[in-house]
Amino acid sequence: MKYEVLEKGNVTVIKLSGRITLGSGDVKLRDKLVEELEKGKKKIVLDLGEVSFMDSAGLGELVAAYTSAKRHGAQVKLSNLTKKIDDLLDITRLSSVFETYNSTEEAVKSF
Amino acid sequence: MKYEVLEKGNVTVIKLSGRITLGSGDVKLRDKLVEELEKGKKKIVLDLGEVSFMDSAGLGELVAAYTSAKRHGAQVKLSNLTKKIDDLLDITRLSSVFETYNSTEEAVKSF
Amino acid sequence: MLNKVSILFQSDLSMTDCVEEFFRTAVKRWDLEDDRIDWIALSLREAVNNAIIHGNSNLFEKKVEVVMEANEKNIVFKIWDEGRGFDINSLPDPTTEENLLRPHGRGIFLISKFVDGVKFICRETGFGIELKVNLSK
Amino acid sequence: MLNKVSILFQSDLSMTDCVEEFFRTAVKRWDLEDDRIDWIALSLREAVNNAIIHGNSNLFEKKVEVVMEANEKNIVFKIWDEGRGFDINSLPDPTTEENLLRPHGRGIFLISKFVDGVKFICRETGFGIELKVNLSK
Ligand SMILES: Nc1ncnc2c1ncn2[C@@H]1O[C@H](COP(=O)(O)OP(=O)(O)O)[C@@H](O)[C@H]1O
Ligand SMILES: Nc1ncnc2c1ncn2[C@@H]1O[C@H](COP(=O)(O)OP(=O)(O)O)[C@@H](O)[C@H]1O
Repeated sequence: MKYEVLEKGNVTVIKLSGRITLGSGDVKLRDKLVEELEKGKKKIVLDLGEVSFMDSAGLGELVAAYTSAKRHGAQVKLSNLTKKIDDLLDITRLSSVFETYNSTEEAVKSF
Repeated sequence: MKYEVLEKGNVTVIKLSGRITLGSGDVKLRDKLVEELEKGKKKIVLDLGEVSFMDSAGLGELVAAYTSAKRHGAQVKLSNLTKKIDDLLDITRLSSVFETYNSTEEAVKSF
Repeated sequence: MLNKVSILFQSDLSMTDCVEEFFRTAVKRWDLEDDRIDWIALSLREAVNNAIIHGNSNLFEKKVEVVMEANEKNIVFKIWDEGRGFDINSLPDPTTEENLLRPHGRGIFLISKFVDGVKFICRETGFGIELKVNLSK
Repeated sequence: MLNKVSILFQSDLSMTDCVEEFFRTAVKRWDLEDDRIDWIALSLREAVNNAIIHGNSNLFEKKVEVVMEANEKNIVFKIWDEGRGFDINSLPDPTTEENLLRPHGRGIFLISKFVDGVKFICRETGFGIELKVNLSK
């Protein structure tokens, strides 16, 4: 997994790319998010457009991101889901947990 | 391995790409060449610029290409060798068998 | 034709990537859709990770064996660990309201959605999960 | 850390790609140069292809076992087949004038150029070639 952090006004966009899996030794989404939360960021968009593959540990990271944000009084939204990630969220019913947007722009505006 | 055949005047350029190995089930360089020889082509350049990997079977295909051509009164030259393929030809002394050119253009002109 | 392959390795999570790439290369001989390959690869990963983490308690010395067997109809994976297995019927459903926000517990659920048959097998030396993939559909 | 992996398969040349991809994924943990990885992968391929073709006479039922073992200093590959081996000293040198135009006979030569040690081992059930790669250079 790689990531890039962009500030769009008062919204923090974390652009993720690559594989989010256990075993590659780099499921660090949670840590990256906590870093932003501890800087006081409250509005966060995870752009998943470039995420090619995700396993149950990756889904666990998304859920942990969601709950960590909540604990900090912040909110995490998702954008740019590929069909594959969208399917995974549907199957696991995580689509009922997350607000998802077709584009990062829409997600940013939605706050 | 993939290939593309281009005619440059009376020179036939066979542009190879990908891996030329045994086991991938596609070491068919020899067959492709024989096809051109049987059409009566006498001047052939194998452009190896896009060949990413070659094993001993691949080298064997190059040699077979050379000898088949000779048998048909034709000539095979090589162009565009990457450092890796160049090293392989050096180590196996096949560099003393083949005329090689930095560019396909030069190889075409050399006939 | 792939008939039977066995890969035996120690409990090291980085082996999961290696097994996945082996499978992805082997699977090229069949004309499966890219998406389907991804879901099978995901299932295989989940089973291997479980074998390492739960079956072998992350103890490096303990071994995992992945067996892939194929005929015209099916690919069958067996993933063996050195543990005692678990009671499948007691697994919580990860899609219910109370479990939805748990970071774990989706592996077996995903496997059951993505492959065409799942079996659990106990043998003297350990526990195995069998995943069956139908090639004709 | 990779310690010991064993991959057992039938004599099918398409397995060579699978073993190569397994190795390429496993090798990521070490900081080897891309070129070096290619040369090691090539050596491994040559040994596996030889085991299938020469050792097992392309008989699908006969098995090949690839063992990869690593410590801080070396990666050691052992490639076992079910054959009787061969006399290394009688191998013709592929770089001499009279052999230069032969389409075969460069595999062992390339292996010997690209890995840091080669050994041949006979055991009751077959023949093995051992390739040693030095990690510290
Ligand atoms: N190979 C195994 N050996 C022992 N227990 C296992 C094994 N695989 C799964 N389990 C048990 O089943 C539970 C659910 O597994 P899974 O759905 O993959 O979720 P997770 O691994 O995230 O907990 C695990 O927490 C574990 O208790
Ligand atoms: N595993 C093996 N078992 C038996 N003979 C082998 C084995 N590997 C190599 N050989 C012998 O050594 C020769 C040279 O092998 P190699 O250099 O790889 O070239 P090639 O495979 O192209 O003939 C082979 O032709 C074969 O006679």
